[in-house]
Amino acid sequence: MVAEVTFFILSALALGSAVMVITRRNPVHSALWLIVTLFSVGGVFLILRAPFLFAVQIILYVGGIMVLIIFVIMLVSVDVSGRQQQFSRQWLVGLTTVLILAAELGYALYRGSKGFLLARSAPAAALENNTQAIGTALYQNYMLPVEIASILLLVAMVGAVLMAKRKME
Amino acid sequence: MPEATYLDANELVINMGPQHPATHGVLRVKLRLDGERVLGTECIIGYLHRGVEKIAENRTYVQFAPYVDRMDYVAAVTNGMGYCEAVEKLMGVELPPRAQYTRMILAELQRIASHLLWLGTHALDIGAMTPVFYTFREREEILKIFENYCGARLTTHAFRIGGLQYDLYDGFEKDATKFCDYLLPKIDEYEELLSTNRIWMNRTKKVGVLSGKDAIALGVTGPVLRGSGVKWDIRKVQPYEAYDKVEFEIPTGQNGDTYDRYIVRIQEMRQSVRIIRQSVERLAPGPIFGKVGKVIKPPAAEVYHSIEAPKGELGYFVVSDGSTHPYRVRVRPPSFVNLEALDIMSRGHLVADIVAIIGTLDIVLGEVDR
Amino acid sequence: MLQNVLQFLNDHYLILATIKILIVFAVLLGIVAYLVLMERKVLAFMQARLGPMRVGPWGLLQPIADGLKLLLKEDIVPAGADKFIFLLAPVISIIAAFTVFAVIPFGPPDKGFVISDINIGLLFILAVSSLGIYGIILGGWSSNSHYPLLGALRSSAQLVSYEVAAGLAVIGVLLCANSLSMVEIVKNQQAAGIWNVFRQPVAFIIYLIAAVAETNRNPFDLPEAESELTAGFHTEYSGFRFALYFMAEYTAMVLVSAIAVTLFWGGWLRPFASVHWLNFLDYTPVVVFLGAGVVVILGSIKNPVPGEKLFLFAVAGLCFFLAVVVAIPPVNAWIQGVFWFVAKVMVFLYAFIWYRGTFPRYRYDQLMNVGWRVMIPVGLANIIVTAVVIYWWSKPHAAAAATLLFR
Amino acid sequence: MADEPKAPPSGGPSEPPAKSPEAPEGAAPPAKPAGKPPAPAGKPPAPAPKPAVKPEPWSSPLLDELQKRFPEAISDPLIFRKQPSIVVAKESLLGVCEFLKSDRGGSYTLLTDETAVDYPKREKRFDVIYHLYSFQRNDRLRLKVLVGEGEKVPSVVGVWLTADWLEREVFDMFGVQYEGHPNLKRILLPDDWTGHPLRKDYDILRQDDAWVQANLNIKSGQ
Amino acid sequence: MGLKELLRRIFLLDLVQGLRLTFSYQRPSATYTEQYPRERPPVAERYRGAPRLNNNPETGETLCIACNLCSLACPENLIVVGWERTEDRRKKLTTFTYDVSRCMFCGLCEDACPVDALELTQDFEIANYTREGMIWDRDLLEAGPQPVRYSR
Amino acid sequence: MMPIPPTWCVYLGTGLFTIGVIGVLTRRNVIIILMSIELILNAVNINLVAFSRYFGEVDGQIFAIFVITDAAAEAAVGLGLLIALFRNKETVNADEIDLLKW
Repeated sequence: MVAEVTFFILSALALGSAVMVITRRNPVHSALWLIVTLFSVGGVFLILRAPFLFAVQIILYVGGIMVLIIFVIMLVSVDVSGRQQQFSRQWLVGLTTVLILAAELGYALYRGSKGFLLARSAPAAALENNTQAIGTALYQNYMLPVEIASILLLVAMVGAVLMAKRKME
Repeated sequence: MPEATYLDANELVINMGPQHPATHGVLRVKLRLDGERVLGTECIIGYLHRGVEKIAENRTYVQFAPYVDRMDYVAAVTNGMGYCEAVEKLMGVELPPRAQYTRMILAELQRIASHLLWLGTHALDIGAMTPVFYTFREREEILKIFENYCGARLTTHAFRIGGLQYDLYDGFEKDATKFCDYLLPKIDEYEELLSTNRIWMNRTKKVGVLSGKDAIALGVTGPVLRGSGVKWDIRKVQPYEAYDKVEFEIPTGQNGDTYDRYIVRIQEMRQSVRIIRQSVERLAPGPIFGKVGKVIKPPAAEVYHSIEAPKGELGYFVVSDGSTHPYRVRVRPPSFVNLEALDIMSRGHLVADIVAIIGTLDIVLGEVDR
Repeated sequence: MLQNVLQFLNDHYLILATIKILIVFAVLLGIVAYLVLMERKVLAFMQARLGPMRVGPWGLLQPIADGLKLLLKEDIVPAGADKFIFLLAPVISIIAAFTVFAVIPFGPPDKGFVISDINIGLLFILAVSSLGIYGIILGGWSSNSHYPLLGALRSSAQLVSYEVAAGLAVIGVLLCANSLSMVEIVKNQQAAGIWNVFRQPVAFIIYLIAAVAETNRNPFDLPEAESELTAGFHTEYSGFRFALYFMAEYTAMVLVSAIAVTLFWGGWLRPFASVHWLNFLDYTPVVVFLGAGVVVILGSIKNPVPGEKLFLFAVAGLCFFLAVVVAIPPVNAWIQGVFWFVAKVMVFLYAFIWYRGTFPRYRYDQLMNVGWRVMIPVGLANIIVTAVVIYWWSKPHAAAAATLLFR
Repeated sequence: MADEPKAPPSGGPSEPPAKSPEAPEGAAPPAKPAGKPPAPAGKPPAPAPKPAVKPEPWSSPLLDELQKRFPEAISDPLIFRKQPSIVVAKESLLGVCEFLKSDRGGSYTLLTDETAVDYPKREKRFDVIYHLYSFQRNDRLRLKVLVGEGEKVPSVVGVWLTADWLEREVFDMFGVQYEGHPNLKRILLPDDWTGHPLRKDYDILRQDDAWVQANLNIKSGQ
Repeated sequence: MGLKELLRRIFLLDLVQGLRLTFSYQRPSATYTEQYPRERPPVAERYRGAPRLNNNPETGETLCIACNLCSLACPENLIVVGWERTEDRRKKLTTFTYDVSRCMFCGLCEDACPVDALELTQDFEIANYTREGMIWDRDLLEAGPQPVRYSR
Repeated sequence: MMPIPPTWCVYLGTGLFTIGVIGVLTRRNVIIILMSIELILNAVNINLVAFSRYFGEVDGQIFAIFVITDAAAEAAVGLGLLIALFRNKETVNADEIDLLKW
């Protein structure tokens, strides 16, 4: 019962702050609301027995990526864009597309929700204390993807440094 | 500056001072920044302007003497000495040796005091907060000697035109020697704390580099010039008082960076100790006044006299019309000219280096603004 | 009666946790307040000064006076500031600093000296302490002023880089302890009979440096470098909110010290815990309190002001009383863990102050160089070496590797 | 402000300077005003009351070289207390400076000081004074340029970088205009200051009174 | 960089020697502070502090002969001497004001005084709550500085 | 304790996803577009974790970790692009990034 109520609260928080993210004028406020969303999603992870992922969510997303984003927001001037028009020229087209998409998704979910009632639902304790399991899986079964991901990160890092670098004098 | 950004699309203009912990007074520096890199600086000075040169025209020669103490208020003795000597030169007065050596001892003590104060505040600017207390402690001993000698600690008004106001107090020689013995190990301590410290070296080496040629072109004098490798000290090249009778060396640097200027000043303190020791030995009883009348009334002429103040060449250009009031007294302040080099020295450095460079120039705003 | 209470608390762990939280919070507040006094005093002695002497004997009441002053000062919000964020930022800072204490074991957990022993304790610490940066960056940004903004930018870059270094250092410990739980890490050191600082000296030094950097302390106090940025990110703050930042900084100091003690210095373990002929060390608390009492008595005799004399007598009496209490064997056994933990933390805190009294400040780019070019590579190398050593020491793996290599 | 002595006190016996070190009270010459009011400002070198060393004509190889190169431009070579000084015509100032800075001219590479003196009664009221120093010769040289009100002096910033601020200061204090100075504006005083304080005819009280009248609505603050 | 220097850097010895120095300064004997109101600093004999107008200790009459030399010597013009002629044409001091707020304690007035009447004493506590309070008249000057002794 | 039905998580994921897509398609500010992409990735993560929970396997969480890794890389590159863009065009508006339009 507690889990359900918490889940509802966290979901509402996540959705509400997500709406705030895309409607705020000031990107810093957007970023702050996004942090709220990320926290709520992290809470959902906890309810879903994924404490390691919760920690990763906080450390990487909140402590890393969002700091980076806020850093960049402060680096580039926000005053100018804050005064300008907020929505792009094709916002109407975009919105329509998304609404159609949302309707499709909703319909599909509505029709297919029965299919989600899975035959074999895992016991509640199956994923308890899964940090070690994740580690084992990551470094044994998923060795190659981990390496690929690390190369991706390396490339991204080098690329970011190169792009943000000043022109050579 | 609403459109200010931190990228080179636009420059950020930051105002450092006039109330800023690291500008050593009421110096205002406008920094043009690209990120933290300095594109240019503009010094705005004059917040402490008191019109000293105008005051001089409305005072007698004697009355003006206390005012010069208030220009470089951390080196009042040398200020007063320069002024007195300029007027004495104008009048053609020769001082008796006792007065000369007394002046030299006090001036060298003052040089040590000024360098100590500089070292403390410079270290504080760079983030080491402890040396300032040590150096002030040592400086306090010097100020005690001053207080015993002339009754004032900071703005001493120690000398009079033609000689000394006071003869040395009993035990002065002992105090001075004792101080020298006390100071040398302390200087070693500062070096222990800073000279080889990697952070200190990182912060000062290759910062604010000034080649010897640039230094001369910019007109900087004193330790700043010597840090750039120019072996030039007025005490040696154009000796005044009895500096030609004592032995000492002129420490110089090689790279002309902040670290070299630091080393030069540290070494200068050691040399000053040498001068003090020799001068104390040569103190002999005798008169303390040259042949001056009760009324100071120099001939109508003009004279330029400069001495090696702790901060550089301190010059006095005195124009007399033959009356008791100077017609014009021009002060050539070392800090003013040295500060001019800030812009060129700081280009391309970071904000933190600006602080180090202002510190290493060793300016006193009372002297810059007069 | 006592049994009932304990039983009740055991059943309702939330209530127990709340009580523990309150106790830890109150004690931390006191420690932080007196840490400020300690810093001022220690710095003063290092600098041939006396430090605060006017409020109470030896300035013992100074923290209270400071706190009152800060509380009563006007709370200024600068014009053009983003008001909500401006008000929020210090709160984030202090919450992040205090929350982490939830997983720190102050003493043996079977005596209840840990609020919550969660199995991802270390990750939790990294996660929450990475939030503290928001307090600084948002505070600097929302002030709408140049110096705080520069301070905020500096600090965000600095904290992000040094968090990586700290994380790498911690991984070495993880490899040794095989667990993310703080309690397990200490127990591992107990079992091994050696503190991690001796097993992982490089990791310890990296962590120490990173900790100093993460708490914005000298020589890495760039975000608030007073000679460059006046006061850095909190230039525009005043009164209570400034006090929050101040407390957050000192709490963070206590925090990183506590983490360092837990990870590297054996947490609540007594030095040489396994050497039994050194068991008389268990009575060190008694000696410490007695010594403090004697010092205070001597001070009170010298003190000329009657009121202060009385106050000092009272303090000395308290010290003697505590010494007697601590000498009682059950209490002594109960207090052991906490005493050693606090003592070790104090050593760290002293070291923090000591650095501040000695070193100049790094420049921004040099700081980044130290972080990225020295600490992170060394940290990585440390991990690799540790992993290899552990791999070789665990026999089956060694055999497997040997067959892999020499078949 | 101006402390003109009101009345001449009875002249004390002029005795030789006391030499007793034990009596500091009597050791210094008391600051007595002169027997007559000071010479009116602006009257250049008044006749000295007592015989003293006077500036004497100066001659040296350098001067000859200068006079050869810049006939007309150099005048009044004087030496006093071993300090030579020459007056340079404004028009050839830059040439003279360039020459003096060069190796042939003695390499006066250091501009120690630049200042001015105001003689309001004179036809050309300002002396702009340059103090040069040569590291090679270990020698100082004083240049003077006579400038009238409203005339422009060529700026020597191109020769010695130091002159930048010094010329700004002279401009600030005397109102001497420089030609070719990169950034000629006030340096010590605020930009909206009126007048140039070191001129002899500058009323010291003016600024004060103006402020008082504008802000306090009274005539004078003194 | 030699090997010695390299080892110094790796083992952080340059930092350690600084730490050693600051640590050693913690001994109580190294403390330099004076606790000012509680401990009074020794003041030099020649100290130039608050002015005093001396009286003849035997007769109690002022030593000042109203010669006005101090007033003329003062660079700041802050001394005003008032006198009147007695019957025998001698000057007699009536008023004497001394504006301490403008004084820079250069000691020129003291030097100028021919009879040791005006003296700068060793007292340095001359703060006052008002500007007017800093202008000392003859009574105050003759009484000499009466500093407040702070105590608890 | 009954696990939360997977449908709920899927609904939550859908909602977040839709909001994220709206943000991407309608906002002008590149930074906010980047943040909306983070929203979308989070929606995906919720689904992955939810199904991981219901199958009792960790593979879903592993995938979520990869997604977060990806997000980090994307943020780094995206922000790098943004800085380069801002330096050249002094704007963070998506509409004005039209050099390749014809």
